[in-house]
Amino acid sequence: MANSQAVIDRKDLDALFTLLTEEGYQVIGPRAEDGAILYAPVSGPDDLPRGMGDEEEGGHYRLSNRNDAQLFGHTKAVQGLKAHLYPARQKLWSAEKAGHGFRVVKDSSPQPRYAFIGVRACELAAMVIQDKVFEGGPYTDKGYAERRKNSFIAVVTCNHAGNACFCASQKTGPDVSEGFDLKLAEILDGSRHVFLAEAGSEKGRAVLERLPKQVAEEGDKNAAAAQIDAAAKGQKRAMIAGVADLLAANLESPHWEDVAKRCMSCGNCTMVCPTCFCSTVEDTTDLSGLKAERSRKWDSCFSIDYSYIHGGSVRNTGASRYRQWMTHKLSHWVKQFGHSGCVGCGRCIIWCPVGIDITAEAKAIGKGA
Amino acid sequence: MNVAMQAQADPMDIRPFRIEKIRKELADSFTMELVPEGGGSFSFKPGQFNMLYTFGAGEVPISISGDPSDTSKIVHTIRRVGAVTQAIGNLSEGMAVGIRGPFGKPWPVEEAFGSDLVILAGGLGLAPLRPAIYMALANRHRFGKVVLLYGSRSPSEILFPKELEKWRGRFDTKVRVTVDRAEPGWGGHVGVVTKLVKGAGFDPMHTVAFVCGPEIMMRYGIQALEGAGIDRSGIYVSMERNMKCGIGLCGHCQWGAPFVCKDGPVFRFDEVADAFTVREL
Amino acid sequence: MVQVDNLGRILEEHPFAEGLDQALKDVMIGCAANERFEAGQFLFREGGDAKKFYLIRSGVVAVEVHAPGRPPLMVETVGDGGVLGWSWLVPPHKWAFDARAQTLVRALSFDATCLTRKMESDPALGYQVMKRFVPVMAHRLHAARMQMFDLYGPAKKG
Amino acid sequence: MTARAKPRLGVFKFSSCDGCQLSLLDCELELLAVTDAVEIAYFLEATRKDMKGPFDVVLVEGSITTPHEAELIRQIRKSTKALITIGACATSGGIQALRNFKDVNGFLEIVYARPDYIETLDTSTPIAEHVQVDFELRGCPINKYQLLEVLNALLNGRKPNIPNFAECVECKQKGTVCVMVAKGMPCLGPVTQAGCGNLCPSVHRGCFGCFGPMETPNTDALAKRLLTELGQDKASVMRSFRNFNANAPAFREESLKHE
Amino acid sequence: MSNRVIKVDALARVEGEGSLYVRVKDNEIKEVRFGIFEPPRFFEAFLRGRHFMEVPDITARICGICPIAYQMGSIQAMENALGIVVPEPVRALRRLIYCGEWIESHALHVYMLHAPDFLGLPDAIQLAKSNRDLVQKALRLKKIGNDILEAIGGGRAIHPVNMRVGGFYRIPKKSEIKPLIEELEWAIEASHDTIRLVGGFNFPDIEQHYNFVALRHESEYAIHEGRVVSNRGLDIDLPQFLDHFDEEHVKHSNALHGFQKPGKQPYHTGPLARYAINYDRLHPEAKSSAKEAGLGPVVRNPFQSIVVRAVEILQVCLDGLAIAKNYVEPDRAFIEPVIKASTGHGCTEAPRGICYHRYEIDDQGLVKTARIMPPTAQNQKIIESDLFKVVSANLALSDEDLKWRCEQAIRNYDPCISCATHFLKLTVERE
Repeated sequence: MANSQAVIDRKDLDALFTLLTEEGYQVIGPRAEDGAILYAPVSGPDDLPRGMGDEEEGGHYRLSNRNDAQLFGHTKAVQGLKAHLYPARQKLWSAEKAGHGFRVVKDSSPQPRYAFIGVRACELAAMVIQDKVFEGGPYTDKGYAERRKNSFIAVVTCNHAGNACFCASQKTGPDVSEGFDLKLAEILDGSRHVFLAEAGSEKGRAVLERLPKQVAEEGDKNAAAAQIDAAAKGQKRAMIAGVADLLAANLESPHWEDVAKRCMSCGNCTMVCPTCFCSTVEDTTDLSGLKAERSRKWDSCFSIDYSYIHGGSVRNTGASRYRQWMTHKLSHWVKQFGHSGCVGCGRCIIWCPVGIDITAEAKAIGKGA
Repeated sequence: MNVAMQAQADPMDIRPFRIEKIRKELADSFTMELVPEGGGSFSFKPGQFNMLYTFGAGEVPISISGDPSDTSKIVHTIRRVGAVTQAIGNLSEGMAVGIRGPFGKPWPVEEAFGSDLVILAGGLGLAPLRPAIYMALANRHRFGKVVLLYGSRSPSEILFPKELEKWRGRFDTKVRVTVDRAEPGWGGHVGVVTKLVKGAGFDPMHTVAFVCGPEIMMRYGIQALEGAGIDRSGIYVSMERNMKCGIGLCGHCQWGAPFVCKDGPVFRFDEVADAFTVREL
Repeated sequence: MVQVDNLGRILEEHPFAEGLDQALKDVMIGCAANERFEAGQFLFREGGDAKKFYLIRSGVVAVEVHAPGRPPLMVETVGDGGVLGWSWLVPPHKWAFDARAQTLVRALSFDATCLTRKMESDPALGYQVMKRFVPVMAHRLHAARMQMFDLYGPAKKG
Repeated sequence: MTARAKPRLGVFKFSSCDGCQLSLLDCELELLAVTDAVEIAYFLEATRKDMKGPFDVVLVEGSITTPHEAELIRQIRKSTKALITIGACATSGGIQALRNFKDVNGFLEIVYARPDYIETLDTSTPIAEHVQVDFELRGCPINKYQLLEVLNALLNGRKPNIPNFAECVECKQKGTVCVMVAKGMPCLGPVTQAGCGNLCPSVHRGCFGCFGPMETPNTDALAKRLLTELGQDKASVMRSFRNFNANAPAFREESLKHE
Repeated sequence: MSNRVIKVDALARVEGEGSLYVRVKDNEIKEVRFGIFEPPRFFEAFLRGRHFMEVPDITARICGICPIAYQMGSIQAMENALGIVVPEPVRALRRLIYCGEWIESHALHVYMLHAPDFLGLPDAIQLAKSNRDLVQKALRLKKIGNDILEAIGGGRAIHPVNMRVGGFYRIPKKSEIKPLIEELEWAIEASHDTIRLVGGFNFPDIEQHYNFVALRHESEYAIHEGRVVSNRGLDIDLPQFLDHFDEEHVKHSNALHGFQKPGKQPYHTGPLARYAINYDRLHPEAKSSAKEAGLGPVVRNPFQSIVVRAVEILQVCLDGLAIAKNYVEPDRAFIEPVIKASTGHGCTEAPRGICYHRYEIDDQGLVKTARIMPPTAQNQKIIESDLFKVVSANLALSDEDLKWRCEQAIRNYDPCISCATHFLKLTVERE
């Protein structure tokens, strides 16, 4: 059942920001900063990366000039929504010494209410995956659950593919059918600059209702569909089929050693991966020894400490750490959560300082098998 | 108020327990009895573990070594191997520790009713098995043979020697203890624990085995059990990996697909057999 | 020959003889003797000529090694149904350890010179005996390696 | 709970710039809490009080470059329960370890009119090459918050939260855009230990390795990238690894490959 | 009276490792030595062959107390060599970060290293026991210096990472500078209090007629730029520096001693020199505060250097505040240097005095020769002459008191031994 679609004019886009701000959201959207597209607070369309595109390759990224007026002409931000919904550091509680024992005070500071604008299909898919990790099992990450519940997701569909994109092969994009509050497609045709909008939830419907809009015409719908089509067809990379079983059957492949020669175990791939959720807890004290605190921090399976059990680490070689990351992402994840942990965004390829390509490594493992 | 129920409320919250009793076990290990601060009870299943927190120093996963039928206290047997267990070891009776738990999959004691039960333990691995032994002995009539095979490095490093002696004294339970090395005066077996399997007198076709000890000991222990004719599906092991959250959210304890903290620590061997031989998994 | 009959029965009961032809058993019995050791008595000493091996019927034998300045170290015990001693098979045919009875030990001993001669002339017997000794040696090696691993301690600090 | 007995702290300096021990005095907001928690028994930069050991904790800054220093550090080791080295000089030999790659006599002649007056060793070496060290805190200079963390952990009997992974992790946690990928700048981040607070990439320049090699530095992979996509010549790559932690084994070996 | 030896093997509350040796025979001073056993670190040698862009980060490591002096000295020398003149906003930002280094270093010295001498205490920790508020205030003042260093220097005060040849790697945002304003306003008040406090100390009655050498700027109280000027008529531009100043390597003193040519005259650099030479450039508020503390336009008592330092803290807080308030983000962070074979000079006023750099680079931008003259090396001769005078005037004191007084005479200079790259091990000759 298709939701009713409407068209919002570019000059009326301000209203969306105003409305979300009025609703108490902190609006987060793409911004061009420090030579890249970042998700950061935005106060209106003027803060968006107008006319900016991005070049991407293995270990290479540059902002580029599109010479047009598109606000969402880039492919994706450096980080997905993870940094906001699952911040790199989160305080859990503090404790004070009391008599022979101690008293724990939970961190009860309210979680932020974010409205994300410009979310890509892969980023949305990654969020849904993290939902499953943090909320789908017997135990829930309370902080995540609250931030997630508080958030408003406005997707903007892709109109072209980046060089590192392979969402089509992972079936996480470029089209978006659910999980959003609002879906927008940016249509720029000569001087006509509009957004085809569709609500995906009650929250979204309520917002869309209050925005200035016109009825969507077939031409707009076709244009939006053509964009998605172009974004799918333009993808130069693809994950090989059957990768989950392939990797599971090749835990002892000599190719892991080959990757290890190039891999620096720097952890960049895990940090930019929008689904990577590994964390550690850090217990700290003050100098007097009377106060203690616990925080949760992002961790990486590329660190030695990650697999430390009394006396030593389980994964000492670079090969075993890369294998852990890749097999978890592409294979074990399926057993754990029912689907792949990879959304095909290609961030791990772009932000790997030496350009290691997960799709190419998967293929190589396949060949070696 | 059942404290274990509370654990489900927010599994990251810690609850204070008071150290009621500390008993030195071996040169580097000790047993603590903990009671909930402010009263209450604590129930768990054999093989489960708690995240044990000591103020400021941090948290470690420690399996529960007490009697599951006693809900008034938690018993942990701890070896001093890192900063946190050292810090816990430096606490004295009357002081507090924090508990999150119980977590993890237990030994399937009840599923083993009707079979022979073989418990194969090495070193400190006897501690996580003790609750299962208590439970099995409390339900002794529901089992065929009950055999406890235990290996340790030397006679002075045998954990729970008095209880082993007591169990050995039971007419319905076979207890065999071996050490790697001994000096004259030791009247028991010398040699690795796997040697005890042969001739332990269980019916391999109707036996469930629980194995716990260092990973390398378990690998060879399992070989011996399989050699004696027990099917993989009848063998259970308790695994150890780095656990930070205890609830499958932090990722550290992954061992292939399973999270040791929530899919384990107790696994049925046939389900994890392949993983056992993969290096650095 | 009452004695042989007796020994034959004893051999029959020992796991070593499982699956062995009666004819071969009879040949073996020709080299066997019944022995008894009081607790504390040595079955053999390191460096001594290995002219026998033992099938333990009952009791426990401790295999020990001694080093100056410290008490002897038990590296293994061999109990009921066990096979003790394989040095007779391997040049230079000297015992590598001490074997001391920890309890009263009853054993069937076999004369190596006698048995070796029979094995040389009867390859079938030779094969059967070797077939039984190779696993004993393999298990012993395996066990010795595992002891070296120090299976039970916490991992060494890296 | 009874008050903890105040541990006695000594701060010693060998060949160095003084910056790492200054880091302790730079903990302005925490300094009085530190002096409440420990008794500063020897700290020449801060006090005239010259109490002899034994110490509970000694912080050592600087590398060993003279025979006298080599002797002194042995004495200090004997007088303390815990010895913590602070900074690149103490943990790897520091910038002055550049002499290790050259003939020290040549250096003497460049700087001193009368080299014969000077008593110095051929090498600048880390403290751990001379005595057993309980904890090494990296950095040129160290991060003062890490210093507090180590003191704090020691006082509270816990493991210091000092990661050994790559600077990249810190970079990404902070949300800094990778200068190597997005700007094509040479950066040692992937092979350098985290902990500085992600300084250089935050000011749009590549990491130059103040914190020394990370736990498993694949310098070979990085050097290849620097020489190819990033357009560096051999001499630049050699110099990149030959800085404040030039004598740290991984960096030393890599720099030698590009001599 | 027979032999009397005053000896301090390891001087406290100075930066780096120094010693003191005085031998008196029959009330006659036979030997006075301010020794330094900081081992040599060979900076000039290993700077050879380094790329000029790497030099500022390396020279910073000469000294952890005044890294800005070493970074800025080398940066300006390189810019001088390559003909780069940075635009005014960048220049202002440089002055501001240098103000930060002065505040940090002077507050450290005044309160934590020097004041305890006048209060008869071993250290500021003891001072905190009797007057915690005062020490807290001092620490906050010091912290403001570090806050400036961190805000501009890229997040760390010791060996900051943001200064480069041609400007800065990254321009601090206005929002990053703004919080400094309020802090500096507080610091100005605190500096007034500091001047009042240290102005009230008791000073030994000693006057020295120094050959003062300092930078002098046409309009500012010179910090990071100026001509080299002395109170005896010298007035030169940097390239002439080595025509007038040099260092010598003397065995029994075991250190490179700076001197002015001809005749190897000792000279005094540092707060007293700056104050005397730039008195007319002092901010009126600083000038009147100095006056209130009893200082004239020239201070000749080395023990009063603590008061002059306090006045200088006020001066740089006032300077810094003005810069912070008027801060506009420069259009671009740096000017891209164009490499050519050349020679350049740089000289700034480190908190302890002038710090001179000279580099020769080749057409690849690699350093051919480097020469660095740190302030403490230049002051060595003067410190010894002060010691001579102090000992002569205080022979009546007990050994212990005389020793302490001598230490103070050294601490008057806030000697930064670590940065004296040329300094050597002192071999003490014993009677």
